[in-house]
Amino acid sequence: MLIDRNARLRETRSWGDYRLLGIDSPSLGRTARPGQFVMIKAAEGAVPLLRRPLSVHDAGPDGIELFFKVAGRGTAILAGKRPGDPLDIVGPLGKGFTVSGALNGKRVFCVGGGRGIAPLFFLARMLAGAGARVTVFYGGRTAADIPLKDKFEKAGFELLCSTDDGSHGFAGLVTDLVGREIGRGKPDHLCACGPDPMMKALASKARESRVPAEFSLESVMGCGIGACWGCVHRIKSGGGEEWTKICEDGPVFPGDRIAWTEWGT
Amino acid sequence: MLIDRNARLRETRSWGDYRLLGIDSPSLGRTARPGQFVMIKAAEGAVPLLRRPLSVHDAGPDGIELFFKVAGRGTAILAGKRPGDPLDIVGPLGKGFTVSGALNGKRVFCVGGGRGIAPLFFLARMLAGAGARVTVFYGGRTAADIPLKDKFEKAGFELLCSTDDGSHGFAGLVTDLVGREIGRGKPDHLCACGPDPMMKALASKARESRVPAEFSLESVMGCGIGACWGCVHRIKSGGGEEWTKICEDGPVFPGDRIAWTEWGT
Amino acid sequence: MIDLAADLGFLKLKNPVLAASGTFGYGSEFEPYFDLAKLGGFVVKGLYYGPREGNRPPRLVETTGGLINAIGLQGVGVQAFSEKILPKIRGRGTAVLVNVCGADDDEYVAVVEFLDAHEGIAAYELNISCPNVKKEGLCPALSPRTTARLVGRVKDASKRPVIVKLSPNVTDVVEIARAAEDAGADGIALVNTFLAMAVDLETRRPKLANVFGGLSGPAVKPIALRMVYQVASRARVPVIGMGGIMTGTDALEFLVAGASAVEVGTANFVDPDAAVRILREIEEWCGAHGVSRVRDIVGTLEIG
Amino acid sequence: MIDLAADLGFLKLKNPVLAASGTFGYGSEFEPYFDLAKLGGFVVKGLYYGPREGNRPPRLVETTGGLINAIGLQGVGVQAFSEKILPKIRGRGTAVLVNVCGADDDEYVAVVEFLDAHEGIAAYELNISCPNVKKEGLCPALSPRTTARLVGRVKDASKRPVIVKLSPNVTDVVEIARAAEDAGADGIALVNTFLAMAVDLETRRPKLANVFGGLSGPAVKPIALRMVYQVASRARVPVIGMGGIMTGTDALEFLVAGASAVEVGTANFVDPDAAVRILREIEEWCGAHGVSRVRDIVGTLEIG
Ligand SMILES: Cc1cc2nc3c(=O)[nH]c(=O)nc-3n(C[C@H](O)[C@H](O)[C@H](O)COP(=O)(O)OP(=O)(O)OC[C@H]3O[C@@H](n4cnc5c(N)ncnc54)[C@H](O)[C@@H]3O)c2cc1C
Ligand SMILES: Cc1cc2nc3c(=O)[nH]c(=O)nc-3n(C[C@H](O)[C@H](O)[C@H](O)COP(=O)(O)OP(=O)(O)OC[C@H]3O[C@@H](n4cnc5c(N)ncnc54)[C@H](O)[C@@H]3O)c2cc1C
Ligand SMILES: Cc1cc2nc3c(=O)[nH]c(=O)nc-3n(C[C@H](O)[C@H](O)[C@H](O)COP(=O)(O)O)c2cc1C
Ligand SMILES: Cc1cc2nc3c(=O)[nH]c(=O)nc-3n(C[C@H](O)[C@H](O)[C@H](O)COP(=O)(O)O)c2cc1C
Ligand code: FES
Ligand code: FES
Repeated sequence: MLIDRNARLRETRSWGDYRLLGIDSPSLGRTARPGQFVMIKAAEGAVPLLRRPLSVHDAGPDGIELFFKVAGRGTAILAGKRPGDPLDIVGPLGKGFTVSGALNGKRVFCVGGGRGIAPLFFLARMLAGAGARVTVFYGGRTAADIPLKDKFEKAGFELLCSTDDGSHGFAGLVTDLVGREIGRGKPDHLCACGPDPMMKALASKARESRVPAEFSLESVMGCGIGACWGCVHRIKSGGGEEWTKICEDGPVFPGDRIAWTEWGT
Repeated sequence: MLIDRNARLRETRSWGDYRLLGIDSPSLGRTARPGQFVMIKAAEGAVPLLRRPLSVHDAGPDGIELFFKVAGRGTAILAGKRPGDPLDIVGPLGKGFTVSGALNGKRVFCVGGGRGIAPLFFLARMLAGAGARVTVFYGGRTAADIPLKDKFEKAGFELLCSTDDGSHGFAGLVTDLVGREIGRGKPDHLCACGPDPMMKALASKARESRVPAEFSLESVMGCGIGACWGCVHRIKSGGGEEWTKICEDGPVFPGDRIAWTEWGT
Repeated sequence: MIDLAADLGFLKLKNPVLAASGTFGYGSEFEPYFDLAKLGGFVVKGLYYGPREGNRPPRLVETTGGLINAIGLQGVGVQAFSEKILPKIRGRGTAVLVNVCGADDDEYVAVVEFLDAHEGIAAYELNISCPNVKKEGLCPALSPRTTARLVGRVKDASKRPVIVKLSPNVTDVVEIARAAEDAGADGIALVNTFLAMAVDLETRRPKLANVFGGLSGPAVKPIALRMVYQVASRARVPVIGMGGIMTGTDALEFLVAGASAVEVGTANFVDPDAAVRILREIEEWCGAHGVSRVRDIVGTLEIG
Repeated sequence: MIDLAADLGFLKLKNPVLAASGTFGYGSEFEPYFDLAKLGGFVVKGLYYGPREGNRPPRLVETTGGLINAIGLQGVGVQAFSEKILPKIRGRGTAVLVNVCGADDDEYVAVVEFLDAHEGIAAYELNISCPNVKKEGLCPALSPRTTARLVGRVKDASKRPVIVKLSPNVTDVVEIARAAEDAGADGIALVNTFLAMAVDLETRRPKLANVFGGLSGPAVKPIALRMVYQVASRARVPVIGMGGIMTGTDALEFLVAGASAVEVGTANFVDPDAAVRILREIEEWCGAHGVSRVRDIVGTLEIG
């Protein structure tokens, strides 16, 4: 089932502008893969008109979790939902991160910046399940921007945090923290989601150290299902580059397929 | 204070599609007069864009009551509000019914059809306070459409109900019931609010029996404050007739000023 | 302290926020809600020479994010206006503009000549673009030829500055603006409402007695903003922008796109104090962004 | 059982609901959501002769009740379309229409001639009205002359029926429709998107890389409905109406206003199954109102 109009908000947790929603939706929970996303209607009617894309933060047989930061009207409305409220969700959508038996015993870095941490909990869990040795990097501006650190710790992941202002963990950019750790020992694989500059910097670090890397991209999405051509990034394919729909071919791409120069800052 | 953005829903009662809202708003409660209305914003933002006009159902030092029937999107949203929710209200607006010492000891018929009963509770209360002997006529399609009958009875008003299907009270149109009562004894004054056909029929009954009558008119309202010229009815003035803003010069007009033929069915 | 003044050349305004014609009554309707002196100015309802009946109701339909009106320019005419209304609204510390209407060129001229004899009007806004009075929205602003002819005649007659209010219901609004400018317009205001329609499915009849009406409100903002940018980036005369302005951000977007001032229309219906709220929001934004003179942001949109 | 069939003369549709070009991908994107055979038909994304890059992102901005897009007609071109896509979508029990684009008249003709050699296309929809490809929205549909010339050439070349899709960004849409009709158009579709713009106040730059884009969605419905009524009440050929259709009621309003069929656009983004929901709502309404054949309500609007 790809449209769940009977999803229901089970519980919410909030930290400042950040929200975690636990949602009852067996159909989504059973089919979602790490790095996939859903399109959720914030409110009935025409304002906001479009659904909003949110990564699957975790999934299980009963439903999914979403984790987001309030960025504008849509997410603000979602943040105001109460347990029991019905939710109208399309998904799971897109192609997620690689999780395969081939990573058994391998070291994988999962790097999240700000709200970009969202897909990495599910990912880390599935990677660990596949036998990978996962290190989670979690960067934020201040300690208030890394609200999920307890959740990752409680789940038993090796977690390295950074804050720009040094209020928690490593003082500086998460990319520098990752750089330091790569220096100490190269991982076999790297997965990241976060602001474009962060991912761009990580991509070049990964390239330099020849670490295969995957990145989850963002874009304003009209439909999430490949119908509008609104969500394109510049992606390499067959020698050339083209505007590629990230909702369909992504949002996760190998670092070497993303034409970083054409995009972001 | 003419805009109360700090009004707050105190309590709601509901009967099917009908709602009674008790609203904390001392500024509105203290200044409202019977037959006046408020303009209420059903939801923040652009849908629905305009405020909705609702009559003051009752008023006191702490606030006002509104009584309405769900008719479309705006009233549906209002019907879903919960106690404690903030309300954004402009009012009181317009010119209400005549309530004066001159009616002391006089017999006044207050006739409400369907949701048109809304302004008549406050009116009946104030008329009674001015010493008038009030009879309330309350008509609806079925017994379910006269939910306020207990409220009027408990408040001690003489109440005559009619239902089109005879499920409660007089079987037939409220206009026929009023006609019968006029036959039994002419009142000194008549006030009415309801669907156009009802008011038109009452107006001609009142004219025939030379009972001074006042009618509260309805119209789609853009602003409620006289700025848009959207809410006009055909009203006689100085020998002629013109499109008159009912939000400013009404919504209550003497029956002999309303050009019924130009309006409604 | 932010310097809010707006400069139209022919007219200095204390700030760039005006209330739009037809949405602000004759001004006094709003006195219970705020001091009119707070506004840059306001444009009174469209005025013909004589009193006008207006259209039959229903005159209004709400749509998604918009309002269709077919008021049909009901109004009191110049005589009653100058005797009963003008004395109450002039000299109140805010610019009064009159929205001038006419069934033909001569009537426009007659309105202006009549009003020229009365004090307290800062400028005329020539309403050549109302879609609700003639069949299917016909109005002078649909063609550069009729625009130029009418503007020329009114300019010759008028002692006061003439702002020409354009219609959005055209293929090339720049061409019409140019015609107005070449014919001597002192300023250009846009947009008037968009010719629109609503159908009542149950009765299978138009929802407006007039069949057609003019759409306004936030729904039309993106089209209005585009037109204001197109005209302002080429016009020699100042431009007053409007269409769906509900917030300070909306207003600032029009200024950035090139409008020297803005008019607030439909928003006045939603919130009687919308215009002063919008002004306050502009001021706050300027304060938070280190803009000390609002007029410095006019036309600062960077392209490419 | 309601008879849902729609009759365009040159084309019978099982029902009057089509999916609009550019909002329905190449069709297959929607197969996970419903059986394409449920639709009256769908119009594939605009196709140039060769593959097309499209515009730089950002390509989308949401507005109040609307969406501005500046995709710039990214597409695979006729060769890849006929080889990789058409075989997957033809013969699926629903009419496939191709939205034909061109940088000049010759390219339109080339697209049609190429596609004429391939099976499985019910008709062409000539997109002469996309506002996102040339400077400031220029397109053939802005003038009766260019419309007539292009339509004439394509009709001469085409073996299939040609529906001409008009732009709403014109003063007189009836004049353009007439030009298309006189040049041989088999049907008229309207409206394409409204030329619009959005400004990012913080950066003082346009929100779309292309500066201008096309507005669609419920915000524009009242203007679109007006234009469809104006054209349909005069046209000799059938009209396909669109612009902001989100519900069965919206669709029925367009039919009542004179459209023989409707296209659902932006709604497909909001709900992947919007088109079939709209169809179901049409059917339910007809059932509840004793309308046994949907086509009987086409053009039944009563005026006056
Ligand atoms: C595949 C995907 C997965 C995502 N997952 C998450 C997630 O798990 N948690 C989370 O917090 N956020 C996530 N986002 C971003 C999230 O979709 C946006 O923050 C949200 O759509 C903003 O909607 P709004 O109505 O609150 O803000 P708006 O008022 O629409 O916009 C606020 C600001 O956000 C920008 N914006 C709008 N939509 C997007 C978008 N789709 N992507 C990036 N910027 C946008 C706008 O340009 C504007 O600057 C994801 C985005 C994508 C594409
Ligand atoms: C002065 C005044 C006082 C009123 N007092 C009350 C009251 O106390 N209780 C009550 O139940 N209703 C009252 N009404 C009617 C009430 O305003 C409408 O029912 C309401 O605005 C409908 O809004 P909506 O969004 O729910 O419906 P919409 O979706 O806007 O409309 C539903 C239907 O109602 C019609 N309608 C819309 N606005 C009005 C309007 N202002 N008047 C009449 N019909 C309208 C529409 O044309 C449509 O057919 C009053 C109206 C006026 C003018
Ligand atoms: C009810 C109503 C009446 C209007 N009357 C006039 C008028 O008399 N003269 C005029 O030039 N414009 C008139 N307009 C147009 C507005 O002045 C303004 O151009 C338009 O509404 C767009 O701005 P908005 O979206 O902020 O409302 C009217 C608009 C509305 C909604
Ligand atoms: C993202 C997007 C892409 C579009 N692409 C095309 C196109 O390729 N060809 C075309 O003729 N119309 C295109 N349109 C216009 C739609 O087909 C339709 O005419 C318009 O969106 C109005 O309908 P709506 O309001 O239901 O969306 C596009 C619209 C959108 C929103
Ligand atoms: S969001 Fe529509 S194609 Fe990707
Ligand atoms: S509702 Fe606007 S003038 Fe009466």
